[in-house]
Amino acid sequence: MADNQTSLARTFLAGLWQENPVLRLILGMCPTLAVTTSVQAALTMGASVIFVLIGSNLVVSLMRNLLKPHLRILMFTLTIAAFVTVADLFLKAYQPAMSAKLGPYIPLIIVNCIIICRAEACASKNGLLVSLADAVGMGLGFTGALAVLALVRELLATGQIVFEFGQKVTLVSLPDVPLFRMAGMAMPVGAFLTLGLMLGLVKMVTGKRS
Amino acid sequence: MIFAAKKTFKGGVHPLENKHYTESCPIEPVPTPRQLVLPLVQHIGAPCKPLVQKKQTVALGEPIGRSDAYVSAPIHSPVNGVVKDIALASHPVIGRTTAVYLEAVPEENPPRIPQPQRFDEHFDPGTFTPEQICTAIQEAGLVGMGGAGFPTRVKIDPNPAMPKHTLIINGCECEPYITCDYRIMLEWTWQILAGIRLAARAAGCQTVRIGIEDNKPEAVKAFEQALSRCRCEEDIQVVVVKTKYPQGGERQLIRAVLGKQVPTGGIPPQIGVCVLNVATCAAIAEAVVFQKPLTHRVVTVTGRAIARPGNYYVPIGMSVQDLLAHCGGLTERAAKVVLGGPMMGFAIADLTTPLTKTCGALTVLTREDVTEPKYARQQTACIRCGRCLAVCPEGLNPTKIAHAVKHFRMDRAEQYYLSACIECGSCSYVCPAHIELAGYIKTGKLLKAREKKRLG
Amino acid sequence: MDTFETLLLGFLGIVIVNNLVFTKFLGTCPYLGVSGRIDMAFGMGCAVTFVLALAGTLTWLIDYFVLIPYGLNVLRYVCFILVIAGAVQLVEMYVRKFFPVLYDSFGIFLPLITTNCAILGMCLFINLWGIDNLPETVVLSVGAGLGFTLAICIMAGIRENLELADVPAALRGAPITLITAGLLTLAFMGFAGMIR
Amino acid sequence: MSKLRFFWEQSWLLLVSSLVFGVLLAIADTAWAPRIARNEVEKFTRLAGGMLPEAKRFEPLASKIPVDAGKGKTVQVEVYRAVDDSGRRVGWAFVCEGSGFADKIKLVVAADAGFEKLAGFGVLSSNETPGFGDKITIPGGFYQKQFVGAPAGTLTLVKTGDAERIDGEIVAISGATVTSQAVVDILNRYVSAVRAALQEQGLLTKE
Amino acid sequence: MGTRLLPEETCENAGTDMIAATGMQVVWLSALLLTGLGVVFAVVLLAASIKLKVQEDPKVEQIHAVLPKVDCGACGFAGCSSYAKAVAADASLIGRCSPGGAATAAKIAAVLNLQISEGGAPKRPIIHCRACRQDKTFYAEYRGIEGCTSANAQPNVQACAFGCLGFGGCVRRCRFDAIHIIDGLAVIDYDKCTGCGACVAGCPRGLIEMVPFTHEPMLVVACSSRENGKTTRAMCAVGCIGCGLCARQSDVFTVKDNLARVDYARYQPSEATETARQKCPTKVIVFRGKGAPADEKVSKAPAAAGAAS
Amino acid sequence: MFSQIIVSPAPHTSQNLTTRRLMADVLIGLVPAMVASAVFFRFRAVLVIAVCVAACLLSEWICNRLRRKPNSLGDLSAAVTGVILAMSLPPAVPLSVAVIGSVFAIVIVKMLFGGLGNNVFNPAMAARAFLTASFGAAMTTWTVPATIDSAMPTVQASNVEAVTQATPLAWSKMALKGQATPEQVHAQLKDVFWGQVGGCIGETSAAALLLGGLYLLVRKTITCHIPLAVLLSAGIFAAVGRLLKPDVFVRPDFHLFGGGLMLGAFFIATDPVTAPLSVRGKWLFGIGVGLLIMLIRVVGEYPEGVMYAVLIMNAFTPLIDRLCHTAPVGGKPHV
Ligand SMILES: Cc1cc2nc3c(=O)[nH]c(=O)nc-3n(C[C@H](O)[C@H](O)[C@H](O)COP(=O)(O)O)c2cc1C
Ligand SMILES: Cc1cc2nc3c(=O)[nH]c(=O)nc-3n(C[C@H](O)[C@H](O)[C@H](O)COP(=O)(O)O)c2cc1C
Ligand SMILES: Cc1cc2nc3c(=O)[nH]c(=O)nc-3n(C[C@H](O)[C@H](O)[C@H](O)COP(=O)(O)O)c2cc1C
Ligand SMILES: Cc1cc2nc3c(=O)[nH]c(=O)nc-3n(C[C@H](O)[C@H](O)[C@H](O)CO)c2cc1C
Ligand code: SF4
Ligand code: SF4
Ligand code: SF4
Ligand code: SF4
Ligand code: FES
Repeated sequence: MADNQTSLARTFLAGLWQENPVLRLILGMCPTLAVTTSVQAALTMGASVIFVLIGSNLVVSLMRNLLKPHLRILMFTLTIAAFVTVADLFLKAYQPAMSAKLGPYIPLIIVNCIIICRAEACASKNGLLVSLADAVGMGLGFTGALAVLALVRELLATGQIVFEFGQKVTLVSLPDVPLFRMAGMAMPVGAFLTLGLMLGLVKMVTGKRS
Repeated sequence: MIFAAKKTFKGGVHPLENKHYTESCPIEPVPTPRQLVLPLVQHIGAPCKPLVQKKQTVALGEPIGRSDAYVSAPIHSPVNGVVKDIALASHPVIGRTTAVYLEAVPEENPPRIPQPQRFDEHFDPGTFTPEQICTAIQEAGLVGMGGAGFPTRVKIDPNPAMPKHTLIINGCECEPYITCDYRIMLEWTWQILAGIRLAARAAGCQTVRIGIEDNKPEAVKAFEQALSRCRCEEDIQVVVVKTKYPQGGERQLIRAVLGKQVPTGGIPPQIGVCVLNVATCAAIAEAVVFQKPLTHRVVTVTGRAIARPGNYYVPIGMSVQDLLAHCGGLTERAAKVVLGGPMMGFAIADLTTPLTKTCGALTVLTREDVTEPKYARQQTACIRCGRCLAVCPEGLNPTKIAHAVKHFRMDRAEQYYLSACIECGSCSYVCPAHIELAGYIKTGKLLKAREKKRLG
Repeated sequence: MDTFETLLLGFLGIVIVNNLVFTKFLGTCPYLGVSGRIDMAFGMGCAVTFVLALAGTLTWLIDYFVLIPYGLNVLRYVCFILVIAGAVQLVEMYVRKFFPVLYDSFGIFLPLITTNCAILGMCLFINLWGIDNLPETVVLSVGAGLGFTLAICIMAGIRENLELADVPAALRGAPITLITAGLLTLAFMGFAGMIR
Repeated sequence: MSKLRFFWEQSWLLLVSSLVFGVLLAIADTAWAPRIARNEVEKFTRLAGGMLPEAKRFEPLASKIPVDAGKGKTVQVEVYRAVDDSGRRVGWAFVCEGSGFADKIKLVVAADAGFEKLAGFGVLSSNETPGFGDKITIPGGFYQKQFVGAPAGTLTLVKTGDAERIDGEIVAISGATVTSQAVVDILNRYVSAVRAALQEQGLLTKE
Repeated sequence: MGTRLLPEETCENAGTDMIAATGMQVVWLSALLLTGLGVVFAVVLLAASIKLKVQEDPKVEQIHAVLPKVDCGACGFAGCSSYAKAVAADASLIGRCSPGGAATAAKIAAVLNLQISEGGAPKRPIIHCRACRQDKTFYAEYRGIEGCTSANAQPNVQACAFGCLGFGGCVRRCRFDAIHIIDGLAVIDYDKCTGCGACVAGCPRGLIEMVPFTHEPMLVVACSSRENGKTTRAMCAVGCIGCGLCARQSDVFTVKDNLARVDYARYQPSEATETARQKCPTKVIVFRGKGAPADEKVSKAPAAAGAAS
Repeated sequence: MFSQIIVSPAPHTSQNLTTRRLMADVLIGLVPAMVASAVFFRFRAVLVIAVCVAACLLSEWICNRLRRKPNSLGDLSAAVTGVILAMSLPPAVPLSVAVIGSVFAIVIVKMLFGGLGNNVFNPAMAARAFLTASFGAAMTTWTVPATIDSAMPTVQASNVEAVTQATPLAWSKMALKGQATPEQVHAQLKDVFWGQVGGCIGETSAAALLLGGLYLLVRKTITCHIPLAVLLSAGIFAAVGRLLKPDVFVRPDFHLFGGGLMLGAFFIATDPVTAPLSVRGKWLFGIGVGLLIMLIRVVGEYPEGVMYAVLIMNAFTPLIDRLCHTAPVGGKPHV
């Protein structure tokens, strides 16, 4: 039992750091780059991914013994797409501003490698609990990485962290000096550069792998 | 003349010529040293096996090493003396190799004096059959004296698969400092001409071109006069080529003289050409007419750090140390001792290294000659200026090859035609970052050869 | 003539000005992963172009003739991805069986493409931009694929050079590729607004 | 027969899941569709209402107005009449769009009851560069303010000028001339067409 | 804001002229469409999977089976099956799969049945030289390209043409940080060495030999010089002079070309070998391998330069 | 006795040219333009140049320290980057923005890629592009020559009107849009040549740049291929445009002397690190730069295209190198 618990915990923690999908596995780059202009968008994206991950991991885990090889990919994508559609509808209904901002990147969760990867590597081989732990761990790891990235970018680009729920709430506000008003950080350049430097930093901290 | 002066190839460099140290020094014989060391590898091809034993006495001109292989040349004793040992000795190119150590009594071996006056305009090559010429050349142990040391007989032997029609005589001497070929062209004109006519006859070449750089008008004049006196201007002509390094490289010379290109990775006979150095021709004449083996050659000893620079007629096997001592020894300023010229020569570390058949010069460079960045090895990053591409006479991309070699990416190096490099060093010479491009390329060739040996 | 001009401008626009990779962050994974060598990158680019043309057309047909008329917008994502995944799998098997040479040079990239957001993303953008005719759809899809090919080939060229560069150890691989990608987007901003 | 059976054995999971997911998605959609629709309407009314504070309701006109949207395309514009509690007409509002610097810009434009002066514009969606073109989206920003009370005729964009003065001259956002010009162009195209159509239909008479 | 809602009827202005569906209709239309797609793909793919099957190399298939099959391209290959093919052909590509991580790498290794050593005794490298910088004679200073192959192309910088150059050609080949240059001599750290043999190709002088370690540690002759004894002595303080003392103690040692060698296959530690080790005048017979005693260096001043001749 | 002897691979001598000398020559070549900038923009120009150079040198020093690499300030390449970046900034640029640009140029664009010789993009131009993306207003505020001094370090939006002026290229763009006639624009040609116009610090005086460019050519610091290709292709493009539409296109000489084209052709496109290696490649690169400059000037969003043209062609450099990778003299070896 205790053994079971540690393995669950390990599965969970792996997603946070050792196998962090963004920082270590370098998967799912497109949303990572596209939605990290604001922390709020990043968090919304993260939440959606967690939801989809949990859903797809659970369903795949349930039907893991019933899969036929030639239809496997099709089953996965079908499941994932269904959950993504639900997430998308939900955001459209309850978070219209965010939904508009994230645009097509929410449906693109369908093809985010992380999700298929987890379905294939974990859920199709493990029971419900492990799959769940994996989904939550991976999802949080993804969200965390996105949030940090967005934090850096939003601060350097606008000098502020702004959340919008009906009205704007400014959480942080830095002085109006050029260093904190580099609009370029909100553009694609900023996304690529920040992520590149962050990956470099992580690699430096963890020591290079082969 | 004016048109001819333009003849050249694309690329190349023009280092300071510095021929003034020795160009007016007549060839001078040196006294026989007490010890001579004759490496059994002095040519491209199969190494010789010793024919003598320890303590055996040998006579001047007696063969002491030979191999049965076709691509090979025997080695002869330059002195009357005793075999002291057969052991490893330093070799300027391949490191330690088996050599015959000879001991000679200088009194019994007076300096050998060259005798070019024995040839004149009345020489008739028709008295020798091509077979006779070839055999004489082989027996005399002749190898290319222009630097590569390829057995001359192999080059000259008619080959039905690749018939030769043109003989090009390499009198360019494009390396800075060196003047040995220049001096023999002035002093041994008739002997060289005799050798040329013998070689042309043996190889079956109707056309002969003598390529001489336009910084040697005296040599051009000497040959033109000689040619008009013996009435062979029809077949043999002097071609004046532009003074530029590496004009003397055979692929470059062929391009300049004939406007033809030897295929990459191919050899001159493929396009019907044979290239011989002037010193080789002189040796051919001696070998064929007087049956004299190759035991001595002219060596230019030169450089700012040499007390008595000059052109010396030296027994093969004499050590660098002894020759330097004869020329007044090294001065304090000497920084590099180079066998050959500064562009392609080998910097040697061990001064006991003997001189071999292919060594035409001993250049001693000072720190200033080497140039400070190179001396202090201040190599910086390649700034991709493209100078190395512009000067490469073979049209290669030296920086790409060097980078690939540096990172052990032999596949990439080969993609950039690593093996087409003639190692002329023009690229290293111009590189503002002072990267040893030619050095890397050479390393790459060694790595490749090793890999090939390991795999096959 | 007018439609031709529209198509041409749309095509150039999607290849250069609104390049999927540089401006929309689509297809980043293969852009980072398969850009190590130019020949690989080119193969990948060709495969993406082919699949985009196929998927763009199929999904547009489904969208325009089924989903929109019957108000089934909710099924867009599911239908699109099913069609893409199924079609790609089918084409891959087919090419592999009958055109082994073709398969080796570009078919091997096909499985990689199902999970590549350039395909689904472009199909969704075609819907989002309200493209209402087939020719424009095809031209835009092919253009998007060629734009991807351009981007990944440029990246591959740069990476082949970087492989022999003195990049700090921690930045080798993905990090420096990302930084390069960032500077590339900066360069391609020069085309901004040329065609819209 | 066994072929069918084999097929079913291999594929039942896919078929069943398709059915189940299809139904589930449809249900989710049906449940949320009204809310999603309302969100859009809300956004419109919020923007238009902000510009026409007296308005309580927006009523669509019976027929749509055709506007030449350039490139030979004509769009049908739904124009709303803003009315206050008493049913009095207080202004007009409609949605219009055109291409900006990066992508399409979608605006809500409002005018006063007589369609003589603009009541301003609001941005429904735009994808302009942050820090540049997206300054048009700042509600109450200097750019948007210039349109409040501007004449409902042809506007012109100038690079330098007095942004405080309300007239037909709109001062561009520095460094984002293209976006500024795009907004002015969209307005010029739609406002005059809509106004002409309303006049033609006799809807602009004093109430 | 709530007060300014539109009248109900304006809510549904989207796509009104289409055959819009509502409520129950959406449900059954959706079910129909999706199931229809399902049937189509089920039929087509099933047929395809039977008709279009391609035979694969079983090893490749096995490797493919342990890969994550995400086809993400992170390995630099075109998807999992390309990577599987590549790894099967070149084992050094193991570990490129980032989603799979170390676990997958291990599984691939298992599939490829990689063996670190063959037979009983593990093969490990021995460097046949033990001369540090101060033990050797140098004629000049080498200022060329760093690296043994390049340095070796400049003959006779160091008098001994056989000994270690100390530019680390081998070090660069070792991916396990198991060789280091200490005082101008390459030294193997046998605790880190995996016996992969990559270092052998790095040495231009052929100093490194892969040898079956039948015993641990084991005696070796750490020299390669084929110069005669006198010259060797003049050049190097710790070179084998070919005196034959060791061969007289034990027949494990043989002397050929002025150089003693150990017959590793027959090597047995014994009194005789120990005597040989102690009697060696230049102390060139030393222990190598795991647990070898520290190499106490004989460090005499080398003879004067040029004394070789 | 022989310990003084060294050994290294052939050749044993070399040209005495060094990277440092090359870079020093570029700096010397830039002197006329720097003098001109000091004349037109007074002390402000000197200040911006000094700040950029100092920030570049400092960044490079710090990077080397962090990577435990030998100090490389001696090769002067960072100084060249600093000067060229400063030359490409508007005189009124806030100094902090100049510093951000310098750090970006050296750290992100140069040192992260491995330092001198390894960078893919021209550091100065990439940094300028980043600044343009980030500080659009500050990067497009042009001051009238000789109206700015160090007393006016920052030019805010409020006091812009007093001193700003349309640059020659803004004029030509207006002509393209029919807001001015080419003849009105040509009236400035003399000023454009000598430099009495608004614009970036280093681009005002075509005469000074030509002088410096000639110096580089004479010293063989650069080869003529890239400048010639840029000038020719841009000139021909402009001439064709003028021929086809004389009512909106300004004359080619105006295009050549206006804006950063001279600076770009002689000092920026010629940056060896980011240009192709071979002569053929250099021609292609130069033609690409020239055409892109004109394309951006004519149909693009920006009045000036040098920066983006150079960056775009930088991206293509590896592909050009590959394309121009020829078989050796004597043809491909048969294997
Ligand atoms: C394998 C090999 C075969 C050769 N065969 C011939 C030959 O048949 N005839 C010939 O004239 N030269 C032959 N050569 C010599 C070369 O063409 C060339 O003359 C020689 O390498 C010296 O040239 P170099 O001093 O320019 O390096 C051969 C060389 C090699 C390496
Ligand atoms: C870069 C380079 C430069 C050379 N320069 C000369 C030279 O100046 N004079 C010369 O006789 N041979 C020179 N050679 C050697 C020739 O290529 C060729 O081997 C020689 O002329 C053949 O004649 P041989 O066999 O009689 O030596 C040079 C070779 C190379 C690769
Ligand atoms: C990265 C970047 C983003 C830009 N984004 C916009 C934009 O969103 N809207 C716009 O009108 N101009 C934008 N511009 C600027 C225009 O392309 C153009 O330079 C400007 O409109 C020229 O006019 P101005 O400087 O006279 O205002 C951008 C420029 C850059 C460098
Ligand atoms: C002719 C020449 C032109 C140069 N142009 C530039 C330039 O435009 N921008 C720059 O940052 N560095 C330039 N440099 C300096 C140097 O090449 C540059 O710092 C490297 O790109 C950094 O690796 C130039 C150097 C030379 C020799
Ligand atoms: S000459 Fe030197 S610096 Fe110039 S490209 Fe060649 S290697 Fe690089
Ligand atoms: S690459 Fe070879 S042939 Fe070309 S210049 Fe360099 S050394 Fe000479
Ligand atoms: S390369 Fe391999 S065999 Fe050699 S030392 Fe390193 S681990 Fe051992
Ligand atoms: S063992 Fe060989 S490769 Fe290693 S340092 Fe010594 S000489 Fe170089
Ligand atoms: S997330 Fe876009 S391709 Fe992987």
